[in-house]
Amino acid sequence: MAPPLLEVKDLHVGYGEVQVLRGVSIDLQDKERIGLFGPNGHGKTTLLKTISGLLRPWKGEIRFAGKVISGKSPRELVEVGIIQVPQGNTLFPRMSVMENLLIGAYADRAWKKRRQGLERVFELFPRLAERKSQLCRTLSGGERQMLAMGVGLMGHGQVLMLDEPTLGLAPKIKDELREAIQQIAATGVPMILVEQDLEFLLALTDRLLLVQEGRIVLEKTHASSEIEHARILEMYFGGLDQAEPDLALGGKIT
Amino acid sequence: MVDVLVVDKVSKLFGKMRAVDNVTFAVGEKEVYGIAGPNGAGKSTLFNAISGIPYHPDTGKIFFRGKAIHEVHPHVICHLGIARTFQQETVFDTLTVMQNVMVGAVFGHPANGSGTPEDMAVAVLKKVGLADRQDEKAWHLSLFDKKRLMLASALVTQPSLLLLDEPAAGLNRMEIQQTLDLIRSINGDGITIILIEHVLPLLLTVSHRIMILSQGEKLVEALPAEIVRDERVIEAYLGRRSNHGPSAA
Amino acid sequence: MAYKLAAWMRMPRVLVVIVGIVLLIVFPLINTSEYLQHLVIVALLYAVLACNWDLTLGYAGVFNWAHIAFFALGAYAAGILAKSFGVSPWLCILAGAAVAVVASVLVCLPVLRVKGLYVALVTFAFGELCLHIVVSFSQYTGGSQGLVLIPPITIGSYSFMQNQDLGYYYLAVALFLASTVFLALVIRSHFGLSIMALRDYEDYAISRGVPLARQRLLTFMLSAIFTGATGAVYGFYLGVVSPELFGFGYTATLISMVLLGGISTLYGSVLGAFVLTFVSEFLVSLGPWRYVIVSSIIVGVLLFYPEGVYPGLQKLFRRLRVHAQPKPEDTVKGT
Amino acid sequence: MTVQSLEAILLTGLVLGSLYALISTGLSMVWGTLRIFNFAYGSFMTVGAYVAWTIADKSALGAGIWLGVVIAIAVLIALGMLSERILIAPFIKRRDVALIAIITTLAASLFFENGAQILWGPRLKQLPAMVQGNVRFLGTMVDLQDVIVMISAPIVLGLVALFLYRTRLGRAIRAVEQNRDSALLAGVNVPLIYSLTFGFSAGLASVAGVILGITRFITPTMGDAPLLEAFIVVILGGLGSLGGTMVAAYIIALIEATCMTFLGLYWTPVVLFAIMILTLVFKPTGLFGKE
Repeated sequence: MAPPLLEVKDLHVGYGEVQVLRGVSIDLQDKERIGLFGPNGHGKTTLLKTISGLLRPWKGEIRFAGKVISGKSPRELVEVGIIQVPQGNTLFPRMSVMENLLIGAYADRAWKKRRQGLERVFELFPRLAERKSQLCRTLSGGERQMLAMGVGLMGHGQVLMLDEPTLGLAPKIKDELREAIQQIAATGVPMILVEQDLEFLLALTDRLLLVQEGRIVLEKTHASSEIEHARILEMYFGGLDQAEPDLALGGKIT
Repeated sequence: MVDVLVVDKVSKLFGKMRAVDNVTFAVGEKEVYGIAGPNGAGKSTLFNAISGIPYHPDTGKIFFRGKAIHEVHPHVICHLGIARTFQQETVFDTLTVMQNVMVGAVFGHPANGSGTPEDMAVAVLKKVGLADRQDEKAWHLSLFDKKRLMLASALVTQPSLLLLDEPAAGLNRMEIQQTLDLIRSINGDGITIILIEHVLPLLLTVSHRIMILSQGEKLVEALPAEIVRDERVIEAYLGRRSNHGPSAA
Repeated sequence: MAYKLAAWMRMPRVLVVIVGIVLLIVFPLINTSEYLQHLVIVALLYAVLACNWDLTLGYAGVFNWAHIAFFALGAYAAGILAKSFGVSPWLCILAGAAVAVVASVLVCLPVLRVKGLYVALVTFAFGELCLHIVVSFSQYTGGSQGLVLIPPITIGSYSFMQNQDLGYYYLAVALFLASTVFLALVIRSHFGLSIMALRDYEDYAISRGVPLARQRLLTFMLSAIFTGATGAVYGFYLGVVSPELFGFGYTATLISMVLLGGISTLYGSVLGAFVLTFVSEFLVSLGPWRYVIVSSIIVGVLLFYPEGVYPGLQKLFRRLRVHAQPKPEDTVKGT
Repeated sequence: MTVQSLEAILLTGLVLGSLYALISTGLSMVWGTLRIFNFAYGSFMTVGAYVAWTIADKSALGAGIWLGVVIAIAVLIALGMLSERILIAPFIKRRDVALIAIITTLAASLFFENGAQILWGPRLKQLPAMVQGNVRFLGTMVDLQDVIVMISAPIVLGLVALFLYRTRLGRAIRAVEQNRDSALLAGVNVPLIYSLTFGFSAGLASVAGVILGITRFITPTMGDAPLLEAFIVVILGGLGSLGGTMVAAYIIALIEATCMTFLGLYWTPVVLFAIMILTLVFKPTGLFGKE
């Protein structure tokens, strides 16, 4: 097997006194898409933020294409090609759609390819093309999420990380986003996808990782997802047939 | 039976987004009422609207033991007997553990409390297991200890209704088990509890009834055993079944 | 461990306080320099102002820019009453305090509706408003020239100016001791606990039943009492009250006293007041260089001792004496 | 009220409004982007005026007012960026940075004002006018220099707007202002943007300082009073709204001109500060500011 494109080794991260990640290791191969899921507050977003440089690891190492990148600033990582689309589609409210996209291509590497990037984004999300000069804050929730992804795409990432792209969206828009992500994936961009919606993840990723208590407690490839689905339901709802649901979730599944 | 809390067609908007959309429910005496739902479903917003911190609902009414509280000052809501915890671990950083609890002991209830504030503070610290750490500064407690401290400071205000916002988030198994025991014990003391929780096994175990919120709306209200079989709930949590993923159960 | 440490820290503090008080009382008996006595009087009055400001700034975490206006209004109220209406100086001092308290209520009303930086801006605007109103009523206040020839405080035929301002000296000492005891009591009370809780986490404190509006109003009022009285005494002592009292110069001086001492430490503010009064006096001969140096000190303290020099020294001291494990930096909140 | 006095008020208002717009823009940029109030802004005007004087005045280098303006802008941009590194950057991650910044920038203004006095002495100085003569405007004779002030504000603000809305760097400044974290994730060098914003703001201050140095006098404390006016304008205009700042500048100037006529010198500031308090209490985002 080829060396992984992105390699996270024994990552420990926290905020202030509170530790969130307690030894996370992940390999992402080129062209691979992995999905992260698990309960709230257990470290999914923290992991993405650490990879994108918003947080500094307490311990552990992140490598990209063999080179150590942990400890670099977000700006340097964007130049490397690591793009995170943050949760909650927070964009630049008083800028037009076009301006938002141009900010997405701010990094020198991406700025040169901005025309190409715009074409690609407008092809993927024709709705954004229609609303080019509209202010971001006047967009609907779904459109904003599309724009957030568009801004991410403008960065011409080597790795694209999407944090809960369907949060709070209606099913119809979810379907549209799913198709868009599939099209992006088809171009071969490796992705890390965080999502609560498991169906969404199963449709879009090659591998699923369950993040719990700051660790990866379960890792399965797509092929075995049939068993997976049942077990994941069990994880969410506990042992249905027992009188007392087992709280030791991780232990049960692995 | 008189309802302890009645939430009547409550809505809260952020801009155009309906964070809580026309939600109605009632909680009975000594009940543990669970609230679950995916991220961004409006659970914490609902708590905020009930406790008045930091805002009241935009429309709708909330009654606590028959008294309308949807326009009452938040500190008065506390005095009436509703105490809440926060999703984020929240403490008074520069104060000691004891002082953290003393705030609620002195200010949290009308003057007719049982015993001196100091006695009450020590009692609740004992209850949550922090009695021997009174003089430590709160900022360097662990996550679990901060959560327990927050719970103690809620209990010391002598609430008859306790709103718990994800008490188990970020905790490990053993700590979740302890939290579960603590919730049961508090409920056993006669305190009505509304519990928001993502750790569903905990929620299903301890709740008498459960409401599922999705996109600000009340999706289902049912007994725990019914909830887990409800197609709508599974869909809200795991997404809509499509031809991509195989079906479960 | 923590307990023993605290006890160890408290022991010498009691001693320091007792020795300090004794020194303050016997000082005029052993001192012959009028100039030195003047400096101590000024330092004592500054200490009162700095400590009372620290109640809002440090303990309550509210940046009340108008604090210096309370001081100036107190001075003007007393000066006008004494000069134009011949009111007894003691009543004037009380009136100074009362006017400051009224001003604190007035400024607190808008403050209750805003948060964070806006509090600083509102109180700043209020201070400027007071200044311009005072200047506008020039028939009473002397306008931009200020009020001069304020009669000195006398008891019978004894003027406080006699014996190198001996009367003023003991008045300043009394004011300082009263204010310090008062503030120490306030901070240790349940009320003090509640304002610190509001400072640490406002919403959380409210959710535990702390009435925000009431506590904030009370905090402002309590911090104004001795500030206004000090303004009055300051006016009597100098015999002059001018619009300069509202100025940036006083604000900057006091802020640096509080910062140097470290916010939320009463003793620190006292120390800061004494050190800076003497340093600043020492620098007077340097002309504009004085402010260049003082401002560099302010920024330097913030850069290198973000918690203030006094707590910084304390920490160092503790670390030297007790081989405690180095802890992560204690984040002092507030301002 | 006569037509003449109305015209006089209008004219004074227009000149003053242009001046306030110039003075406030830089302050507003920093307020919008860094979310701090720069109390050293007035002293930046002062230093800018002195630098321009040193280049322009015959008793100094005597190289002309226009070169003086250019050099003053360059020096002040550098000084602004340096100040940001020392006064703001070390505290930017703290929760209470806005309050610390009040103290550090206040200290900096003491530093610059007294530094200016050491370097240039306390004596009054004045910059040579850019143009001489009078024109007829609104039925009265107007000093040509006032006309320059009146048209320079829209021109300078137009350039600033062009920069902010049409260039890559300007867009990045607005992006940081609107959403710091997302800007970081887009690869914007946020600390550098902060520093540049502070620098540009100081550059604008020097332009305002030069205008003040021509129409009034240069003294070490010449920036104090205009700074207060600028505060009121920026608060009224609203957070991060360039257009709002400009409109507010003219509103404040007209109110001031009117009050001066009917209430006099002393009561006018009372009215203005009352407006500031009322704005902060009832519409903290200002007339045109957005959340």
